[in-house]
Amino acid sequence: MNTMLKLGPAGAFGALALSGLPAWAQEGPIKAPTVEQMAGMVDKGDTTWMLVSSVLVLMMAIPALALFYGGLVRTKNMLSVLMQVFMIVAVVAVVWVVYGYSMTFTGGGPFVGGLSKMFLAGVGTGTYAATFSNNVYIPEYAFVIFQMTFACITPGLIVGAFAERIKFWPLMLFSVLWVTAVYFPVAHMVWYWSGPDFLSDNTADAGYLWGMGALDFAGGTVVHINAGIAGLMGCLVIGKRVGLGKENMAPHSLTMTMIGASLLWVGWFGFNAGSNLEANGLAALAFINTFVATAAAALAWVLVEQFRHGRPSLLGAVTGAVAGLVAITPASGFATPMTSIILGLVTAPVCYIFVSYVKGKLKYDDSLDVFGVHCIGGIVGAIGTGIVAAPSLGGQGWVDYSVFPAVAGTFDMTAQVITQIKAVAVTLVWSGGVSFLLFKGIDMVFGLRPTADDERQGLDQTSHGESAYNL
Amino acid sequence: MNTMLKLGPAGAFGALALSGLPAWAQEGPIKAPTVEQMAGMVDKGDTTWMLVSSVLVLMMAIPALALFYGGLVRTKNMLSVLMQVFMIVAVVAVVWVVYGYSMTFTGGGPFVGGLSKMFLAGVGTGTYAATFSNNVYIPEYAFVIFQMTFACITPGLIVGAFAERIKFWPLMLFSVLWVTAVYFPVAHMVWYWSGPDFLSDNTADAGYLWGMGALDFAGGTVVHINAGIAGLMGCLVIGKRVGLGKENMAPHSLTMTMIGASLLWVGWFGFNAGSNLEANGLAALAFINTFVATAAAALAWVLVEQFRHGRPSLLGAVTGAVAGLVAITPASGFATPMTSIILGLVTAPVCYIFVSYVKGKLKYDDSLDVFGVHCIGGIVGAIGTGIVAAPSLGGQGWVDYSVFPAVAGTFDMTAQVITQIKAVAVTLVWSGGVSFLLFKGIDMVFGLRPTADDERQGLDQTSHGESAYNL
Amino acid sequence: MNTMLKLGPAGAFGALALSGLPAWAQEGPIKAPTVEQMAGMVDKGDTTWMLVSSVLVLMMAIPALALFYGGLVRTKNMLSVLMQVFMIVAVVAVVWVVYGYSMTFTGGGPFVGGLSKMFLAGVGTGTYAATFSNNVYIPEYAFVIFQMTFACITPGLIVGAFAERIKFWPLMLFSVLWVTAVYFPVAHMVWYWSGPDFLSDNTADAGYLWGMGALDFAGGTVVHINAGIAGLMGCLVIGKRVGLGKENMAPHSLTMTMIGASLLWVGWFGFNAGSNLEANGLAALAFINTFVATAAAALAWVLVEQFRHGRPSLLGAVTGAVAGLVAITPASGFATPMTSIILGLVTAPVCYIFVSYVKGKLKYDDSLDVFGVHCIGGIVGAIGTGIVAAPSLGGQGWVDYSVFPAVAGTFDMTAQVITQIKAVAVTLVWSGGVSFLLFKGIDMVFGLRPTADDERQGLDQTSHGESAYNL
Amino acid sequence: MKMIIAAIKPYKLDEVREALTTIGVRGMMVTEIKGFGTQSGHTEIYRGAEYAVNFVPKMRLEIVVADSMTDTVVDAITKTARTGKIGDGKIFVMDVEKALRVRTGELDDDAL
Amino acid sequence: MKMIIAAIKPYKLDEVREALTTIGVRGMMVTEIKGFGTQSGHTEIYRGAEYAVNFVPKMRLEIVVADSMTDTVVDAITKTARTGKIGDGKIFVMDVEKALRVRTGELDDDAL
Amino acid sequence: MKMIIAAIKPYKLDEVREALTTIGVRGMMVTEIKGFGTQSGHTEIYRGAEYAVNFVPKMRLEIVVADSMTDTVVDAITKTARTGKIGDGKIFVMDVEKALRVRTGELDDDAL
Ligand SMILES: Nc1ncnc2c1ncn2[C@@H]1O[C@H](COP(=O)(O)OP(=O)(O)O)[C@@H](O)[C@H]1O
Ligand SMILES: Nc1ncnc2c1ncn2[C@@H]1O[C@H](COP(=O)(O)OP(=O)(O)O)[C@@H](O)[C@H]1O
Ligand SMILES: Nc1ncnc2c1ncn2[C@@H]1O[C@H](COP(=O)(O)OP(=O)(O)O)[C@@H](O)[C@H]1O
Repeated sequence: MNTMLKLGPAGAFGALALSGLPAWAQEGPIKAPTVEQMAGMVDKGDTTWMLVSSVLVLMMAIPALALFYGGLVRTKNMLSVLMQVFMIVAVVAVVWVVYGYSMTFTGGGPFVGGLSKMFLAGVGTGTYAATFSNNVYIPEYAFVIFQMTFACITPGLIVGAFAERIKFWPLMLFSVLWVTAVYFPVAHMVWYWSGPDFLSDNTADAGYLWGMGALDFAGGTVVHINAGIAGLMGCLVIGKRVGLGKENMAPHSLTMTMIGASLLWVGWFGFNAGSNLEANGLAALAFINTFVATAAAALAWVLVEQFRHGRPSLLGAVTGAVAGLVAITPASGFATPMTSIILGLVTAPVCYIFVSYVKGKLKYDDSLDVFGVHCIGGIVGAIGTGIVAAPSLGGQGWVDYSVFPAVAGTFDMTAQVITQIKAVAVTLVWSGGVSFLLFKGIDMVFGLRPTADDERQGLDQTSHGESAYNL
Repeated sequence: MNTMLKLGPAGAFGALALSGLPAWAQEGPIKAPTVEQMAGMVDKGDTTWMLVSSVLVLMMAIPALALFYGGLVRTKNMLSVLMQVFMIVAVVAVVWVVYGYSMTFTGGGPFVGGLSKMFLAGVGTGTYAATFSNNVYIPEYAFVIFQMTFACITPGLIVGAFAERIKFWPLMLFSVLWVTAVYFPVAHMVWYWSGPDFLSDNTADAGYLWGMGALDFAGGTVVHINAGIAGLMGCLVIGKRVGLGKENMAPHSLTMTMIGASLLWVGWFGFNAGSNLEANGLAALAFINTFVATAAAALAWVLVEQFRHGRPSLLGAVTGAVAGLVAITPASGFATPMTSIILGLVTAPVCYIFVSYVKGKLKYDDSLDVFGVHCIGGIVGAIGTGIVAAPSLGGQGWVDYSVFPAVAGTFDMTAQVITQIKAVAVTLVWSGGVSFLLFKGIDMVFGLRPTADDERQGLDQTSHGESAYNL
Repeated sequence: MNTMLKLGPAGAFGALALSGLPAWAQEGPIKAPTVEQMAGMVDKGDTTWMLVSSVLVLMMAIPALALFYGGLVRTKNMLSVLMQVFMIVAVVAVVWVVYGYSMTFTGGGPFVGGLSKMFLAGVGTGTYAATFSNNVYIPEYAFVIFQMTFACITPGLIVGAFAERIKFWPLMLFSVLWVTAVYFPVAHMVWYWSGPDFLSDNTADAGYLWGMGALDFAGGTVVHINAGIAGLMGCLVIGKRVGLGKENMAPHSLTMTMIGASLLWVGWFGFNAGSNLEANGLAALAFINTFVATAAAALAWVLVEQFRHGRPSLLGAVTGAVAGLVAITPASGFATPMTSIILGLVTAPVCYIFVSYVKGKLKYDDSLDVFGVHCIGGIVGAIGTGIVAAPSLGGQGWVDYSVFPAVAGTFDMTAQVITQIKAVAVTLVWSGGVSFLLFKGIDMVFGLRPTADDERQGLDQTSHGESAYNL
Repeated sequence: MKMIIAAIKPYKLDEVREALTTIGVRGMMVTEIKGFGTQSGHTEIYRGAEYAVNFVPKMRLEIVVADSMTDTVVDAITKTARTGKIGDGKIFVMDVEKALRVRTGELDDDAL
Repeated sequence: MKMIIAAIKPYKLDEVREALTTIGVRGMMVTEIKGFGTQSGHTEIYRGAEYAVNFVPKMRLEIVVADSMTDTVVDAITKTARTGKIGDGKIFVMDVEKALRVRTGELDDDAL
Repeated sequence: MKMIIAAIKPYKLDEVREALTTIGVRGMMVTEIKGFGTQSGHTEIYRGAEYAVNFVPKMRLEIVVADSMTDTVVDAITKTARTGKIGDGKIFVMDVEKALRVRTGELDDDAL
């Protein structure tokens, strides 16, 4: 299995080794360095990049995601959506430092980490986290923060599936249980490993899917498929909105939705390029791939609309952009700008079909298309990653960290695609199953849905006692 | 007294010295380096971090603060608030480069600096500013910019206290006089010192409160208490809004308030973590503390509302978040994530009481709760800093720069808390007193308040000849 | 001619050489380094700075510019403006990686580059782009991205001139043709050169205007004059809005305009300071100049309004700010903070006159004042750059890269101003002429303008089948 | 002719409109109003400041019809708008002396 | 029954509503309108483009009451809405032939 | 006195207002309404969900004038508001029994 050990692109590899330039570059890299040695392997440029990336990802959640969603609901529910996304960030941030980081990023098993770092025990200004290059480290707090922003935004994505008809506190409870039972384990499976300077000593010290060789540069499975399938379960358990199909449920402010989508695009560079953990040419590759895949997807969606309805819509443009961002997420560090464009062009129509037809046919009320965009787009991207990563297509391939120093691994596209599909399946089953049980359970115990009258009057007034606008 | 000399956390210290890695790390640090030597002590990672942090702090003022405040006023006064915050930034920026920087960051005396750097005389692309680490420098312009953003936002905070009933130009005049007579001196007292490579030669070359050993990592006293008490004076001098208690003064757009609050949270990392002046583990610590204290405060406020009114509100969530941001500001570089959470949990209820009860009881019309959130939250944070900084609680303690190279100082919690209280008192008295006189004086000479009819019609039309919305 | 070869400020020069600190600083810089050597000449602090700057410039386009413009149109056309700016970014991003980068940044001729880098052929994670310092490089992808954001925002600026009355697809076609025939060539003329380590071998290997010695730090000619004159041509070809002068065309949401303007200011630091390509004292200088010139221009505009109408307006404040940002763009790396303030104070009134009087007199319907603010402000700035760059005024002068290592050149203000005027003229003629032909051609073939009824009903419903608000 | 003014619950608007078209009503004017009546409003609390919102959003319909149609229309509205809950609304009938279609100048019943 | 239509200054709305409830009015319809009259509007200037806003925001009240109450209601409105400044507004009284409560079908005076 | 109620195309508002002032109308109430009539609305599609918007934005004018002026006013509105296209709108005339100016208490014709 260790021959399959991989993560992180290899193409940039030679360059990296060179540009890393640790003081002792001369003597070659140090295996399993001590913390004192790590202190000398930190580049402030990387630290700055990780802190900035964290800022960008937080901005993706608040205000970006909140506005993207909020603009799509009716005025009477605007605040409920803003509130849900905002408080999920707050609650999960606390959970993350209490036990989330430990469950996700300590060893312990292939499926979930341990509790040794509960309350961030042992983490300090003088401890460091590994990157994907030998002998390159970042302050551990910076890593904790960056990963925290991912945990904070993911459950926020789910709320779009049952927007306009959910009770606040039961949703908060769900979010805590969901990150605990779904997000932390899945993130551990995909992203946990002991690092390039340590893995070769114990190649088993890694998460299940990581060890399996699944490639997910920035969280296509962990974030999007994970949240997307959970959303579907949610809207199935909760049921349709009162008046669906009868009343006009047009977005109350596409202006807000456009602001949200734009800031999502802007912030996503922290999400994808930040996931490289280093500010180098590979981060720049992830950045440009994210940029053009999104552009291509927005364009594709608008063209589909032009052909289907004779008119391109702003909502179509921004929805396409988000679909592109979702799809490129796992591939961003592996593809080339050109293959990224193709990935974007392919993803948009697929999501369009789910959003505009499948949903209507299957009659589930995924209010803001969390499943159609995030889960479907995530799946296309996750599987596509297995293709665009191929060195034969200019892709970055994978790095074999089972040897020290790490070397480029040999790429087998078929095998890789199969591995990707396995990873997708595991995520769908785990997240779909557990999410369904959580929704059902909470619904039975506390009830997830407000009364029809409250839903009619709107959640802003009935759940929060406020109005979004008093113009 | 020099045994009390301190500033900047010590915990991270060992690590810092190591990770700094100046070319001559071998020969040990250079005392009082020449500007040529300083040129070699600059890390571009730090420079980038300071420029980015400055961008973030400016964003906190425009649009974040402007929107946070603007959303809370009635439609007819929206533009007046946006205009006030925007133009205060513009006016103070000019004042800052003309004489503000010089008054604040040159020696001269314990209470205020000199005029030797008026018009930024002597500042160039080849001059450098000290950080909190020996032999680590940043371009002086970067320091001038970072501090400029602080000066630009602080008077903007004040306007919330008398929003909807102030004349534009008298407010501009007040802002200029206030930064000159209050902000620059207080900032000099708290933040001016000759730097780690020079202080040991003349331990007296520092601001009054800095020398006294007051800990204020990012501006709890200088920014929040300072502005908060000034706001209270302002609303007392100006009086209540016409129709207060009779007419419905509900926020015209909580959507805008939520955008503002979210961007404040996002930008605040530049404010707090940027105040470390270096991109290292300590900056990351300040970052994560800012993150979780805010999250905890938002949660606490919402829980209080749930118990008091049976419903959590979005306005409560974002108000709590801002209270948390205010409270953690002075402590961000000293606390641990866990003590930060506690600080957040404590601050929210205290501010809640002032905002929801004290204000009503004492019948002052602090329109947007500048006093209740910024001054009170600032005081809780400033005093709390004396506790959470304690190494016994995992805090960072303080660094003794009176020796070269600097060493960790011995921490005495009681003494520290007393020092913190002294610093708070000095700020309250100085800012409160001078602000009151300035408001009174301007009111007598030019008049601060528009006519009742103009106030009724709204300041947008009467002061600016515009309407915020033409939907 | 090579004696005139220049670009990039010289003042900071000594300092730079020192602070660069490549590993072999001892042996002095290497001429025409190999790519392997370049790999060691990259500083992660610079890479981070370029990636962050790119994020900021993208944010300037979406959402900033879209909101700044969108807020100024009537509700019924809000989405059309948001859509145009958003999709221009998407389309141009794809064009850029396909052939734009190659046309702009490869040699080939003084007026336009070649096609050797079509589809980014030859660009990889291990290739590097030159900065303005000898032996300082950044990952080429980072340079491609940064320049891409400039190409994406520039055509977006144009749409303001004929907002509320243009068909979507013809505009997209225009944008593609315009960047191809105008933007790429002009950018090549102004910004292409072979870099400080290579130029001395072939001083002819540079764009026409660059070789002529025109100074344009961040794109005054390439971006603002270029777009501004194109906009004028557009509104002349398309004609006035239906109902102009008769109906009330007041901005539908100055709140959105203020958000947009604030984010433009915030993002512009990436635009101007990012154009330095390195995170050093010179970037900080460009940053502070951008800050204070903008502040001064906002103040100046508001004062003019106070004298002319007796009231300062928010729209005036933000328009002044944008005018200041435009004017300082070419000068940002050359001026001092004080001369920047003067440039801002001068620019605002000039633009005010064009916006408030000239436009009315000449009766062209430049809806959102693209010509009055961007073209006029750009001209004032471009010519002013020739003055403020003078070392005699504390300016940075110019660097002579025709020798290796580069040295400061001798500055002749009159000659420089003449060169600047030449550059402005070339841009006006090229962009004005080609743009006019493009508009005319597209109008004849496809028609640029919707029917009067559609224009009445609004483009949101008629072109996009949506409504911006359903409150 | 008569003008029939009705205040109904907002979400009933489309249903009522359809009901009216089926019985041959060719036009109406609809206004979003704040209704005040037995149906109580709600309270909002902003940072402890409590505001009683006494008004309830309603839709106000104005339909001008020939005298003969009046009752049919009133019945149609009553049927479709009724939910049985407080706040269903009111219908008022007033006399209209003259009607004119701007486009054609047609008068009275022909104008409707 | 009579319909009393009044245009008043917006900030007077709550006062008037209270005054009317105290004299036993049980409902009304309120509309935000643009008023045009002797009270002059204001001008707005956007980048030198001047717009005269001739309309003044007003609140329009419609109250249907039994004939007997008409004068009391008119007086109550007049008293509370009056400030003595131009723009206080107008009150119009019109006849209502029929009233109906949708919820119950009650007619005329019982419907109010 | 008569109340003249007119539904017109929004962009015609200013023209009509001017026309009316020139013939001596001193005031009116203007409401933004959703009009329903022969003029058809439009459809909007959001991510494949299609909504038929059956209402067209219109401006509703209410003008109370002395009986004598009624026809002049109706003519003035008809002339200025007419474009000949479907949706020009309607004019209705109703009787007003009483008018009062809140500020002065002046009655009927003096109140206008
Ligand atoms: N006297 C009245 N005059 C005008 N409109 C009225 C009157 N009474 C009620 N309305 C309108 O009818 C709506 C419903 O009336 P309400 O008393 O709340 O419920 P219900 O009609 O079921 O008794 C009110 O919101 C108001 O718009
Ligand atoms: N002839 C009229 N018909 C209908 N409404 C009117 C008429 N005249 C005035 N109004 C309404 O009354 C309001 C106040 O009238 P105005 O002449 O401005 O002040 P005042 O009533 O004090 O003379 C106007 O804004 C308008 O809404
Ligand atoms: N029966 C009616 N009662 C009240 N208002 C009506 C009626 N019919 C039409 N209207 C109003 O007149 C407007 C224009 O009418 P419409 O039939 O669309 O065009 P036209 O008047 O040219 O035939 C409608 O939008 C509506 O506001």
